Amino acid sequence: MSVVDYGYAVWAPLIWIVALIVIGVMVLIWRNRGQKDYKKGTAQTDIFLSGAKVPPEEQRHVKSENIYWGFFESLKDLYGAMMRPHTGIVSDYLLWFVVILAIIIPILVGAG
Amino acid sequence: MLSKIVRTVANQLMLFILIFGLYVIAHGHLTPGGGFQGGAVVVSGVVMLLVAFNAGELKKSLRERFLSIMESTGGLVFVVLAFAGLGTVFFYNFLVGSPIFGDIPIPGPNPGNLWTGGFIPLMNFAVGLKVVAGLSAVVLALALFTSGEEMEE
Amino acid sequence: MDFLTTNSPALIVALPLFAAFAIPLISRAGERTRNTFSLVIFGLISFLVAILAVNVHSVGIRVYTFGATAAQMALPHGYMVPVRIMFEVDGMSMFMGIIVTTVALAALIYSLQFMKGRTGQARFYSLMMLLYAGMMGLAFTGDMFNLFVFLEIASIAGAALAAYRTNMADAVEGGFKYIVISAVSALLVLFAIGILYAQYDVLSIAALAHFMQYTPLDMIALALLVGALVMKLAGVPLHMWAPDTYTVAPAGTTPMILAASYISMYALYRVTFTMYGGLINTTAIGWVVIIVGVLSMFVGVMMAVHQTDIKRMMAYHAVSQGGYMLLGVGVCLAVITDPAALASYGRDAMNGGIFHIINHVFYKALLFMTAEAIFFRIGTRDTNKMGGLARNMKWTAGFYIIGALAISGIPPFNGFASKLLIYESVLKFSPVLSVIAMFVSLVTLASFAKVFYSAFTGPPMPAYEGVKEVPKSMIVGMSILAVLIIFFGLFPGLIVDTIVAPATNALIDQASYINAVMGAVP
Amino acid sequence: MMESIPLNFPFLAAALLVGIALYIMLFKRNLIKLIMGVAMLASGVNLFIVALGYRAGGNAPIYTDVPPGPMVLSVPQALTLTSIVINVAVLALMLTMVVHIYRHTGDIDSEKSRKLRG
Repeated sequence: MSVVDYGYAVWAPLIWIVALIVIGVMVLIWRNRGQKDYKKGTAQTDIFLSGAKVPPEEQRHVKSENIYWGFFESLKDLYGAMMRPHTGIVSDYLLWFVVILAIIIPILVGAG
Repeated sequence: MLSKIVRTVANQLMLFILIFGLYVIAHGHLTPGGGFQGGAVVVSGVVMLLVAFNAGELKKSLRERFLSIMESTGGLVFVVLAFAGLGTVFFYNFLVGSPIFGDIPIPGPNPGNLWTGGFIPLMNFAVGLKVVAGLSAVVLALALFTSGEEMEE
Repeated sequence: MDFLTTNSPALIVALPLFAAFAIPLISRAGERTRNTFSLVIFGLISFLVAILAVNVHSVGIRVYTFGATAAQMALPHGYMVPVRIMFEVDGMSMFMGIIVTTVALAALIYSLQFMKGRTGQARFYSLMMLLYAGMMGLAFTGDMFNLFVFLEIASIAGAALAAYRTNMADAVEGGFKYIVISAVSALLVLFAIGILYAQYDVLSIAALAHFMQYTPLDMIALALLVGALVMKLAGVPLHMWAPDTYTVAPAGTTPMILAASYISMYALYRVTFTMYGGLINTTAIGWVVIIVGVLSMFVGVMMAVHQTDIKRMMAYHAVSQGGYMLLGVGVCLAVITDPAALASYGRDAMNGGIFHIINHVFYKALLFMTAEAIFFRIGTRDTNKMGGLARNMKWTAGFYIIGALAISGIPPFNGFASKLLIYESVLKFSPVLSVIAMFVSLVTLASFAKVFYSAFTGPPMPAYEGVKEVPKSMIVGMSILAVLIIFFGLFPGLIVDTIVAPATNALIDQASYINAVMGAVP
Repeated sequence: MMESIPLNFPFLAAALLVGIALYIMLFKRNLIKLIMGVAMLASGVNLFIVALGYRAGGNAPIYTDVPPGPMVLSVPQALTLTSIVINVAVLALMLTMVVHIYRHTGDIDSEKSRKLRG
């Protein structure tokens, strides 16, 4: 019931979950064998920022637009090309529609 | 607001427009026309009043609340008539052969009998009611927008 | 019971119409009465949909004729043509019906407290019922002209709902774009219907499929239909209205507008598989669908990861996920005339594509609802201004995680089940397409992780100290979908066997759809 | 007189209407003109469908006091009527939205009034 079997591949979520739980328990056991003798509330658990002063808590949040900065920076050209058609003008949306129609009508008439 | 002559004439003409609209609605199953067309004729009269008087003046006599109730009633009557045929199938014309609009017309060219069509004339009236209310609300709302007022909620 | 089973196809469309007209009157009796009325009507509709689903599953295609007992009318010389308005409900229609009904039910419950105390609520619920009626009509209709009519009903109601918050400039703009796009594409659908009617003098889909000659004019009509419906379902490069409209639609209506665009996808499948099912060379149309699908996946996800508006990001993901469905179905369409390939991977690709519709509508509806819940509480959709919200809105955060993991194809949620079907079967058709699909899934996870990080985690923001969890009805609406997502993820085999495979068979098996109406035709 | 008009003249008119409508919709930035374009497109499509049902010299398909002879096909007329009704609703909705856009942005130019892009 829970299994999708299509000849060349099988997906059984319940078995997968059992496996996940087993692995999770193993990881937890492994984690519990870790070092416990550090001191909470001392400099040992403080944030270290290359010696610079750590900003207050609410300023430490990285803003959404700064996440994946490198990704966008390296794909600047692609994004420039992709942003250009997204003008937000409804006439341009319709222009794309007409262009697509002009492309698929010959294709389909030729294929029919 | 236009001059007194225009307003008076518009008031008088409204009656004839109303009659013509009702004629088109009532003969929808015999001649070209029907609920939408007749309703649109009536609304053209409303537009005339809108030009003769102004939107704010008209709003006082044509309340949004009233129009909304009228529109819903039209829609409801239509759907309920369709539901009433459920004894056989949905939209079944159960009034054919009954005393109300029940005459069965002669096939082929005929002089036209108003008392035919089953529930079609009733549906025409329902649609007419809905169209009159809906389109009046639309033209009134657009006119009020341009004069900077709002329809009341 | 028999009466309900017989008449359920008509009642499912007629009851919401009745409710749409009755709600403005009932609202006069107060907010509570109206909400109860909407819920009762909707409960009744859901019950009817369940009855009909069981019925269709057991007896096969149901044809319901309006106003008469038979769809056909015999001409004096003995030739019979279907002239009546009729509904033809098969596995695929029912599949869409189940999706739409579930989403609409969740959306209705969600909206109850969201809309509380706002103006124009009567119109809001009335339009929601109208939108639902339009969608169900589109799923059930058996003739081309009513397809156009219901397409327009759904568009008008959807656009009015999208522009519902008229106090916001962008809401009106989004609604305007939606109605312009919908009107133009619906008019071109009508144009195509005109071309078909000119040649065959029938409007019934089954009769058109029966008589179809595949002349160049027919192919032009097909191209117009494909173009217009791809526009309505937001396939790249005709997707640009989707982010604008989905972003601004209020409360539970975004999921419903989303479902409306997948109803257009259903119409596309109905046209390509059923009406043009006898096409000798389906490779061209198959590749058109595949290319649109791949473009949608890639462009959609790349645009999404760049967005800072939370609903806009999700809207671009909706475009991107639509690509998966088109990819799966396009592969099947391309190989449908090759029985070996169809049995080996075509049917699985189709199953994946169809299964993905229901999965996607559920998790994307859930995600839109969480985004709207955030907007409900903090009044902004800008992720730059959010932070630490998981502290205040634990349920919303939980639902967001479920939705985000499901959309990224993380097992054991439902997104994985259908995506796996697509990956595996498309791999046999063309490995490159499969790799692109996996890459897109990866970027999807990245972009949802980005929003989760910036909106829900992080230090508590002083501006949002007093933010509370959303009201109960919104949580109930979201949890319906969340439970279904987990259930579908855990029992994919059950779902594929009971509702997805019949839908796929209904589309591939063109002959029985035709015979249900044209069986008596000499 | 009727015979002197070529039978496919209405189709040419429909094509012209659709062409003009597309030009307006694609290249005019004024939202009201855009709506006019949609209305013209609707007229073009409606004219196309009505013309499909025309038979040369046919009567209007109304049985009341009809003279003998062939009749024009009535189904396309019913379709057109439905489509006209729907288009009235669509146009009314569009116009209302443009009024709202104008109220918010003080402009009906689609470039200057846009808020959503990218």
